[in-house]
Amino acid sequence: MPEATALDIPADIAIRLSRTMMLIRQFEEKIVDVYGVQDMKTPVHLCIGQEAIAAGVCENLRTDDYILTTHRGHGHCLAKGASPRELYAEFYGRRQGCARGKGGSMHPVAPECGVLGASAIVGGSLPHAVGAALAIKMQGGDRVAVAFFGDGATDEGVFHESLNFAALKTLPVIFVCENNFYAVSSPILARRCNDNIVLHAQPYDMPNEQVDSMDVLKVYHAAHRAVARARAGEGPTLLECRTYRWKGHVGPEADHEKGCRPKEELEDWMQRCPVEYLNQLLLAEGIITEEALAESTREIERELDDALEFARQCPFPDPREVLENVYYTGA
Amino acid sequence: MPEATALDIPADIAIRLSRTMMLIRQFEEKIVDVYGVQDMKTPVHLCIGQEAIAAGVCENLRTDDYILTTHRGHGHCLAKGASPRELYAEFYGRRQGCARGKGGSMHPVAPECGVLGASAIVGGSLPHAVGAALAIKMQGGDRVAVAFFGDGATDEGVFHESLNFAALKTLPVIFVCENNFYAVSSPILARRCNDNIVLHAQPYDMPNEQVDSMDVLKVYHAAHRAVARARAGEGPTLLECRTYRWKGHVGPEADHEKGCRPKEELEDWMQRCPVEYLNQLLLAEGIITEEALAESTREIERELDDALEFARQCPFPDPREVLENVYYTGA
Amino acid sequence: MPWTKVYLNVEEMADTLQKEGLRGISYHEAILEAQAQAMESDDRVFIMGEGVDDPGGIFGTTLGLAERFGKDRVMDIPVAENAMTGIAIGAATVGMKPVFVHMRNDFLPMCMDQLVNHAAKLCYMTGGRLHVPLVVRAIIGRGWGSAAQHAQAFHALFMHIPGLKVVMPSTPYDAKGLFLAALDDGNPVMFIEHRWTFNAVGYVPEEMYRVPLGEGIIRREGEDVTIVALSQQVYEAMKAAAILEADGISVEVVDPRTLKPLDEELILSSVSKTRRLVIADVAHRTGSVGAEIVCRIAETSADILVAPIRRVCFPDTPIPASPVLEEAFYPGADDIVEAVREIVKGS
Amino acid sequence: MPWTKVYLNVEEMADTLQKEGLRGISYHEAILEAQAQAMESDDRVFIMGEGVDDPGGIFGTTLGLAERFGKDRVMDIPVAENAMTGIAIGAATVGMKPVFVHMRNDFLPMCMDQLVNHAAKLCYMTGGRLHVPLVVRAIIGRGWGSAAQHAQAFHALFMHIPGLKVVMPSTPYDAKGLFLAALDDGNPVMFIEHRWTFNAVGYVPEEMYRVPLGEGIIRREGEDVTIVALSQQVYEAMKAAAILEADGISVEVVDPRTLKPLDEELILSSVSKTRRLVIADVAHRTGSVGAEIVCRIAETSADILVAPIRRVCFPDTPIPASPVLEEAFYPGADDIVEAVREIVKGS
Ligand SMILES: Cc1ncc(C[n+]2csc(CCOP(=O)(O)OP(=O)(O)O)c2C)c(N)n1
Ligand SMILES: Cc1ncc(C[n+]2csc(CCOP(=O)(O)OP(=O)(O)O)c2C)c(N)n1
Ligand SMILES: [Mg+2]
Ligand SMILES: [Mg+2]
Repeated sequence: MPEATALDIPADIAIRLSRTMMLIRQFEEKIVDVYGVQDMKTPVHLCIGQEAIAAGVCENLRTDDYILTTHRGHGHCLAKGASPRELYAEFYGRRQGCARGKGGSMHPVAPECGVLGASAIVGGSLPHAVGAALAIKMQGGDRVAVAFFGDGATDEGVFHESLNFAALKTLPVIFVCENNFYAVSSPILARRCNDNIVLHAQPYDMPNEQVDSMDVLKVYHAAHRAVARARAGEGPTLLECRTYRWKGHVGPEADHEKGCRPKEELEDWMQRCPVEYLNQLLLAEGIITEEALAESTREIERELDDALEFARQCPFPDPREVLENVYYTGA
Repeated sequence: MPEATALDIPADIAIRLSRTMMLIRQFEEKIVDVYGVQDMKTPVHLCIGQEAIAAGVCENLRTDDYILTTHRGHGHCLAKGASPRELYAEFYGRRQGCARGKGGSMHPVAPECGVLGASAIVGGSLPHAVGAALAIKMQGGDRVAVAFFGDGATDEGVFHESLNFAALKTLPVIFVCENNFYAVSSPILARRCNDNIVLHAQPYDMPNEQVDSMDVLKVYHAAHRAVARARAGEGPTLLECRTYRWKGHVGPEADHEKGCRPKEELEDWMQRCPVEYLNQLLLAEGIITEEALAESTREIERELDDALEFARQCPFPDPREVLENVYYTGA
Repeated sequence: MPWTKVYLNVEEMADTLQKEGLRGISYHEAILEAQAQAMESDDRVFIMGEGVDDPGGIFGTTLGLAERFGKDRVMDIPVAENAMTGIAIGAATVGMKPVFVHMRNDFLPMCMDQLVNHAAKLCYMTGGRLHVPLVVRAIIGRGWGSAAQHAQAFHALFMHIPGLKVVMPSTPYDAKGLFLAALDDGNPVMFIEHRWTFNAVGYVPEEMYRVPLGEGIIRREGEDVTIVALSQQVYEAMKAAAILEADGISVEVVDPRTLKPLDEELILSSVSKTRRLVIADVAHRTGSVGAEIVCRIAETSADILVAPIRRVCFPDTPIPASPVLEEAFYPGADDIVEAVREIVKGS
Repeated sequence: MPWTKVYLNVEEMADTLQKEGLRGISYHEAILEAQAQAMESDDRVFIMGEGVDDPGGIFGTTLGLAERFGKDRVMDIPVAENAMTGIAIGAATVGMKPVFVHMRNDFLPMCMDQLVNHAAKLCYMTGGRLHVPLVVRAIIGRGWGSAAQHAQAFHALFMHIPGLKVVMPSTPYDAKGLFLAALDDGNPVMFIEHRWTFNAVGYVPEEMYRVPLGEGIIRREGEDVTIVALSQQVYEAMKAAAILEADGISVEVVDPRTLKPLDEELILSSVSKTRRLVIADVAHRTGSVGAEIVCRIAETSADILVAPIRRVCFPDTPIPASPVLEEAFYPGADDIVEAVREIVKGS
């Protein structure tokens, strides 16, 4: 664990960041716990290790701002305010799931708090965020849209096309690349000749930052600057958030167990756990106590147990519902 | 006409460059002459004004090197050695056309001299050049592949994907962007926030040059460097060749006649005719005489008249040939 | 009824409509008017596409709109079909109503991912929490030696994709009415226009009206054979019907107008009467819309048809450039006539 | 004959093959072996795809190949399907023979432009001067709550595109033989594998052999009804046939094996005998391959069928995630049985 730097944000924000990260971590770990039973029949892409990005970015967002996410989207949804109950219910394929059981783990959605969905096609939801930002610009106001995506998505042409249009029209969108250095088991340097995603902003004269995302404060500040620019009508930003996923691409096992990467690599990164890092800092600065932290953990645990219980007790959809929602049929 | 700088290449090369540019110019002007009769039933995208790029790049290529081109491809094919007879015959839809009348003006092909075809889909042939370069690398030798494409193609994701892979695998490919500042009638700044295409090479650590392509010597030298690197196994280069097309996007009229752009803009660029520019330089340096130039013009004229005559006398394909060549059926 | 009538030429229209005091305009004017009225009456509507603000105005269908509504609402775009479609989708999910114009249908494979994997599925995979009101105008039709990449038609592909709707208006009246209905629909609608119909003329009311998606129409009644004709082939079918009438063959011409949803009932009732079917399409044969229509009939009963069916469509070859090959490639009224004669004689 | 036999389980195979001293291996092993032998015997062959060198080895179908042939010939690639397909095409035009592997067919819309506008057309639009020997392996099939974007099948789309060929092997024997034939073909071949067939077992000779494209096969002979079954549905059809036999209904199961070119003759001769047709497919209903098959029959004669046809396929909805909805969505042997009973009873 590296030396904790001084806390440079108000305590209430710091505490919220801590809580959001813990919520995400515990939400995902609960999936790890229950997944073996095989009644959560949906491919889960866990974001353990990457929590600081969702927390640090979304702390800067309002309910009326939009986010778009990917196959690895649980954390983003939670940080933006989506209901754990509806998320778990969705993963269990239940009717009260946020997508009525139609979407599963890869397609969470929560329009009530600005979560405009997720694509399981790499890069697929990136232009949607740009489109939401275009709509914002046409409709007026100072809302912003955020696209979360992985380093894999930056291989796709649609990433570049999206950046170009956002820059051209000075749209209020923040591109948040979670660079965890892998796409499935393909290391980033097998897919591109360097690992500096942030360079892609330069041809578009787009502000950009490469952010060590084991430190949520750094993410928070970078996102803060980006969101401020976007709200002020100054256009898009590309944030490259360098991070690491602890679990395998899909499912609850770790990648080294399948031989996809060295165990030491994971262990090194785990030394820099983003949740631990902030919590140690808060403890060191006397902003929270060990007891408060433990209580927080328990409280989240209770909330998530309740959510899981809720999800499992929800009814399944009626089989006939398979035919519904193919088309919108009016409000 | 700007001051002619000193000629910095051997005279024989300079004379070939002049001849190639004149061939392209006269080839295109002959189409302008005959197009009104409406018996050349194919949409022609003329490259008048842009000749220096085809000439300057292809002067560095061997017959066993490859080029890939676009809807605006006549000049590239001629510079690489394609037969004017077969090109005209193709445009007239005849059986002796280079594509047996199947392709028309937008799909010239001449495998015997390394012309691997053209795509009328913007950006479509770019990855084919990268694929040819990949094959070269696998097969061995010091051949290179060149992709010609317009500024419009750089809007497409496939451009970025192609650059990335070429850089990743250090492939012997040269990306030659003919930046004529328009895609159909859409000015470049309506499509991107700056007009420096060359910036797109930077995220891939790819050598790149922005080249004033009214001066064929500059193109020649830039291409020379790029081809040398590629042959030496040092990988790809992006050349942004700044140029201007004198004619409309398609057909023999100029764009200002349709109200697509100001007449003055064209006139300014016409002041810097690349063919004139080199010829003036050659005259000034005493490398050619007015008479030799005039004779050259007449010789090309005779060759092209012959080609046109040939094309017009070729038989049309048999209507049943419509069903042929859908599939390859063996050598 | 003037709004169902197919006029084969301007003179015929002038005669009929002027007598009745009805306004006749062309197909491209009808689309232009529909878009202008939509934008006038609804702030959420905007148009995007390569060259929509260009002096040619997409065959006249967007002429003057940029001047009238501004370039923010009539937006030229980068040549980047996939992201731009995604951008339209994103805007549509948060309250806008984009109209995306493709000068040529051939560019749609570039944005197939956003159309097939996203636009078509967002409503379903979010359990109806999002939807995508998006009209994609895609222009098809024979050019001038345009060759393999510039004259295709993909309506059969889109028909296979749940979540999309597919519309193919043949007349000016339907072009306007179906466009406005598509824009209201709240779903992604592939709106397919054939460039050879752009100068077709017909009665088009000035006010805004809708032609409901999923309702076909009988263009001409007949007894002996049904021709289901798509888009521009409606005109060819009408010509063929006139020729065949002289032979004493009575032809019913059905124009489905929308392919997805398909007016199966109308087709079935026509075919149940005539018991013979020719499909006239503007796309390749194998896997064409005609196959689906025939299959729907065959799913209903084996007793409906008394003669083999015929498809008049493109052969299964890419599109050639040479005028001689184009001539061999493209079917027309004469091919329809021949197909009808074959199955009427044969039975 | 062991090479036409469909084994419903490992035990059945073990019994039969071991007795005859024939080698039985699984579908994924057959594909692996075919690729290894192709690479061994031909320097021009190489494999590219996201994760082809990954420990999972694309359901085992590329396992060990990177170690054996090197990562230059078994090439992991960036997540950039469109350019990578174009790169395969470019390499193919100058003498290489790429095999492009897509872990999921759903990613093909990303490269639709290169497949539809380029691979399919290059031979034609260059008058045969170039051609594209390219095999695109695309894996389809039900996952585990994979939802709308991860379990689709697009064979019907590709069937509509002239210049492409479409292959859908159901057995290990055909997987190997059709793969090697596809690789020899010199044209772009969509090679579609269903993940539920990967563990199917059967006789597969060790030597290299080819199963010609365009030849279907009768998997089971019968008199009363023809089931044309695609890919994994061949297994369901065989199960259904066994069940129906008990009812005294004699079922003929036809496996077309390739869709483009389609063995129309084989299907026609079977249907001419049984005069009843059910099509079992692994894709959405509207615009499906079944429609084309029915249409080909209807083009031949109106007298062949004596009962309505049935399509057993996906409904026209995107694919849902919930297990309950998946269960309702996916058809199986029971649905085939029901469909057959309907049209046998009804006539
Ligand atoms: C277009 C497309 N190609 C391939 C895939 C298969 N795939 C699923 S996730 C993934 C890797 C994504 O990597 P990245 O974007 O870095 O996100 P991460 O999983 O690392 O968070 C791939 C290749 C896909 N879903 N979509
Ligand atoms: C994918 C695609 N989108 C749109 C078009 C229509 N189109 C034809 S040429 C062209 C502009 C190309 O501009 P550029 O690449 O700069 O080449 P230039 O014509 O200027 O030489 C466009 C948009 C197309 N052919 N393909
Ligand atoms: Mg990643
Ligand atoms: Mg240009």
